[in-house]
Amino acid sequence: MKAKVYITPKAGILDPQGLTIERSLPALGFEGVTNVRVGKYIELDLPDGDAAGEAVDKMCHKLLANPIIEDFEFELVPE
Amino acid sequence: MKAKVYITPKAGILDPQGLTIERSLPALGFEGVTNVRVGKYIELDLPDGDAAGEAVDKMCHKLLANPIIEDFEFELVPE
Amino acid sequence: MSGDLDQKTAYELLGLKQKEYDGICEAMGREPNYTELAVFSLMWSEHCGYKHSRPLLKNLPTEGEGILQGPGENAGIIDIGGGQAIAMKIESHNHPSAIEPFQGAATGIGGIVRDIFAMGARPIANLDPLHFGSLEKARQKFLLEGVVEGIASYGNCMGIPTIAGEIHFEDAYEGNCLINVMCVGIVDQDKILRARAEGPGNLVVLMGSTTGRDGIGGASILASAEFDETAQEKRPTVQVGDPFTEKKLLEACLELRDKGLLVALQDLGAAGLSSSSSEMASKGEVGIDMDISKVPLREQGMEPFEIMISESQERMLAVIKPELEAEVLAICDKWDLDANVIGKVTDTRRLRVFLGEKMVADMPVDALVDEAPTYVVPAVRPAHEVDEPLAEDHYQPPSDLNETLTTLLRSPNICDKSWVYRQYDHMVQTNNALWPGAEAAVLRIKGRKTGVALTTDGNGRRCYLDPRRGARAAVAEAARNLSCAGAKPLAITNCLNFGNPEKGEIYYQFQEAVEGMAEACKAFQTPVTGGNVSFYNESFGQAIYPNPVVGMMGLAEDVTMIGTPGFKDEGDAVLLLGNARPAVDGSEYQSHILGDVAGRIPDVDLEMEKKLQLLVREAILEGLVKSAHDVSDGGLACCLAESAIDGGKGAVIELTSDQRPDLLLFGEAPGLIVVTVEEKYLEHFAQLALDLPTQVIGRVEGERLLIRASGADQIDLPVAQAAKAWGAALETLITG
Amino acid sequence: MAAFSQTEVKPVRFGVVVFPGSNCDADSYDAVRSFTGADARYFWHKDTGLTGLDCVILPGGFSYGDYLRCGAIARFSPIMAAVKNFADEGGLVIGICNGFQILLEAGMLPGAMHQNEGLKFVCKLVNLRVENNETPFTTGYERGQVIKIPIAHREGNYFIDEAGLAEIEANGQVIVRYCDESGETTAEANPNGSLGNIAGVCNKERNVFGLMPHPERVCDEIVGGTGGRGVFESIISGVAAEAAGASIAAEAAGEMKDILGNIGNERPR
Ligand SMILES: Nc1ncnc2c1ncn2[C@@H]1O[C@H](COP(=O)(O)OP(=O)(O)O)[C@@H](O)[C@H]1O
Ligand SMILES: [Mg+2]
Repeated sequence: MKAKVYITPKAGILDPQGLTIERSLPALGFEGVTNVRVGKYIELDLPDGDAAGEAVDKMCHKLLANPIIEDFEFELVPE
Repeated sequence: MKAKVYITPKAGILDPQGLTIERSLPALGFEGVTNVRVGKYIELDLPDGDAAGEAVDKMCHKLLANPIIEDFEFELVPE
Repeated sequence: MSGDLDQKTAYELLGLKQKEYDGICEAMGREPNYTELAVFSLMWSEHCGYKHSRPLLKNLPTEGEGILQGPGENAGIIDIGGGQAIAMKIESHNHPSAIEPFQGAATGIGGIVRDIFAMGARPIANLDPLHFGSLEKARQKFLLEGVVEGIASYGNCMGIPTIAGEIHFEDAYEGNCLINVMCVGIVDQDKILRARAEGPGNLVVLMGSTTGRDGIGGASILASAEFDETAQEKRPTVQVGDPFTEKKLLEACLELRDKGLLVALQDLGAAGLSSSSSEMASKGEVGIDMDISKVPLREQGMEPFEIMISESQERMLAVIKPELEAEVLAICDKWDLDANVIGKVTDTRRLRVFLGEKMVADMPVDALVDEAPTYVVPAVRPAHEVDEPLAEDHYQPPSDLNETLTTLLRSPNICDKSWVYRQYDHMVQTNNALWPGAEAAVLRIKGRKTGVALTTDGNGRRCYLDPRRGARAAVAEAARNLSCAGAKPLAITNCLNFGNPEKGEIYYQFQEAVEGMAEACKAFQTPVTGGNVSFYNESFGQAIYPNPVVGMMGLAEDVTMIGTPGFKDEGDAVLLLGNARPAVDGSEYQSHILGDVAGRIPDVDLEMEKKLQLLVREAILEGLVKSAHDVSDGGLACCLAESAIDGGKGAVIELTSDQRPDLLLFGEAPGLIVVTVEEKYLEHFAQLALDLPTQVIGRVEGERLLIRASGADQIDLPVAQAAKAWGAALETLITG
Repeated sequence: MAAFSQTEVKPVRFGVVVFPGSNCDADSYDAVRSFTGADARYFWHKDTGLTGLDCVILPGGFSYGDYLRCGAIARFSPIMAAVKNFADEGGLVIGICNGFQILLEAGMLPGAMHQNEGLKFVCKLVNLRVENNETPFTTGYERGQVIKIPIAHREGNYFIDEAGLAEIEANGQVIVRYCDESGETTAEANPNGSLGNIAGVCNKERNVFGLMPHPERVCDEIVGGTGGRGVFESIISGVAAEAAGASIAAEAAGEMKDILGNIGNERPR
């Protein structure tokens, strides 16, 4: 099955990339955009099974996200 | 409203990040994970209105994504 | 042949002419199948086949003392004594960078670095001569930012310092930026590798990244066709660089080299497997059989022709002895690299491609590599070229030369470039005896007293006005830069950036530039060790300025005795060496202040130039010279201002000349150098200079730059103010 | 001259770990070996033991391309377990740039890295103020001394949560901060947006040290300065002092071999 993982900067934590995007939007003609947060979106395929969710959760904890500065969520999509 | 933007490497384009993660997973005890693709996940708040969708689409084209090597999708979430 | 495409449509789509197709049929003794046709079309493209340049390139001097390898291999090699040698090569990535600046420039670095370690050399430096349109345009800023980040991301990750280069902005590059990249490596002479496949029965190993549909026809087709609206459709051919894989590839190849496990090594560049395998076979006068079902693929359902011409990055082809297979594969495995035996060397002199058991292509190697047709186009001198320089009263002089100087210091062509090189890791490998910003880069060689000096120079504007003189001047300037750093010029590599050579005027520019370069290289005894030709730099019929870019290397005898541009101590005498008469024609003053590009540039006096440079080098080595800086963009005034800014010291200068002050101060001519010498050594310096034209023009003094000419103060500028104008200009232009 | 010839002093032994993508491994190796009384060896990231060492260096570079996050993949390399054991037993570990990022990801040092505030790679000489000279890595400096060491990174924007910050400040774990020429830790002197201008921190026990600047790049006047020598001198003299008594050690660390004569181009593995 497929897992979709969303990694976001932790609330309240500085996001230099988001900030820069937010600042550059008005010059491109987009007014009023706020709270831009840039995170990661990871897709992967893994073997079907009951343990899949647990495996992805572990992967996120161990490797894909850094819990000091990032939150994560994921969903499993059967194919 | 809030926009959630998902940016992924275009099909067929090399994704060195995904590849490197994929190669490192077995050593961490995760076997059988394939097709790891790393993209971006961007959240932003923008003024409500009919034009919101169009604005986000434009933003993606112009700034958020690199349409030459990336695909993007987005959804609008009223708050 | 694939079903519904008739042969004529096929070869035309692949960019071949009827006559070329006939030539292929003749070489094959039959009509080629689709795979063969695709391979031929790339091997016979301008990019791989040098159709319009080969006859003229023969005029370049390529041999000389210390040249261990001239053109014909992946890079040139120059003896630097002590059993060591330098490998160097320059290449363009103009077209890919115009489409996707970050990845285009990044993969440019990747490609040129592979050329260097294909020779068995460890890369020690990258250089990046860049040319863009005016920064007033948002697109140009986007290109500049992307290109610089691309070079940074790839070079920094590889741990190769980007130590020098240049950046020019001219409207002529608006549709076609020039992204040239040069790599330099060091190798023990007994460990040099070459791309000669030898020994029938030996194995052919493909190492590195998987093969995808990247740049099917990418570099080749892109680099061989003019740019127009259809460029949009070519976008999917953009390739993504993977510097991490390349770093592993580099280390693996050098480990294989150290253990003596390689017969030959070759990178996969333009035309991918097709060119690398056939060129290796051609050099070794052998044949190669390949089974492309053994090529690890990144995408499903790839056709044989796609596998053969894919330009996926970060791949190398090695020839090894069969008994060493296990050992070679183990080293690749250690570096987490895919490596597969995909073929073997034969004595057939044919490139035969199999898909499992089935043969899908069978082509004569010599025809592929050496028999691309060449074209000589009748040269037409462009109408804008003139025989005479402009009269010295052609333009009205500006009223305030102080203002003119400040404006020139702010010119993006003259101002501080640290915004760029701060993004490059220019210190990794810890060899920099001179950091970026100086005349040339100088690297120490660990364990030795000697240093390697490097620079690149190209000036399209001057070449536009006179390509022969411009090319001569580019070589002379590169040599002058090395000499001012205290290093003796030894050899060059070159990147010839031009428009569409099928046009008489472009062909003329190319021919003149190559001949001019040849003349200067002979004079300086700096042979051409290799290079690259980039044609079709045109958009909507408008060509770039013809731009032969010179990458030069030299040796500093003693790396602790090198020249730097900054003024050092109060009271030191400022000397002007050389007697060239500055001219407005083709100068930055003309283009940036007067808004014109016209006239005829002064020619370089090669004999005088050589003597002056020798003088400067000797004086630096003897410790007589405290600073040395050549007069280049912006003329004498900018040269003095730059030395003042760099040293944080002012100067009082008095010039005697019959020339109008603005021309004297801002005009340009090759052959002028400013040095500072301590008062007590002036006599000693004069003895060294003999009858060469040198004059004391002032001394280092105070915190202002004061220049008197024609009996009046022309320039009176606090150094701090000059530094501010010069230092902030680029960043302001980009972010402001 | 030293009262003891070199052969009588046991050299201080450094181990330089090579990860795939490390690129300052050779620079660290060369720098260390330019000090009288020090020797160095490379360790491959798949090695599982670190024996006979006084100090482990995790060098700069782009381990695993810095893909995903800097240091995120390298910290799972087999050798990292050995590095952790080595540190737990009191061995000295210094992480430079990417090495610092690996130590953060591995949880051996507190905090995390963001991208630089300017979102660009920055390579330049910066001024650092030595905040604490009572660590094995900084005894060679004065407290408050301003030293010049280059940085070269894109992700060096140090972050730690409020509680964590209070704790490392209270414990004196902040070792160096970005500052101006006169030692003021101003915003302009902060090249990457690091919290509190923090450029380097150590663990509570003071035997694990990470910093973004590259001391190994400034150990020789010919390549731009000697501001980084103090780090290695501190380590060498400290180790030597423990082994052989303070007087010999100071001498051992103070001298430098002729760098041009001692360093080869090859990189032994
Ligand atoms: N302008 C030039 N001057 C001298 N030699 C050149 C020039 N352009 C190309 N060459 C030589 O022609 C050969 C083929 O070039 P190229 O196809 O660019 O090599 P590669 O595929 O290794 O990049 C090389 O040896 C190169 O040095
Ligand atoms: Mg090559």
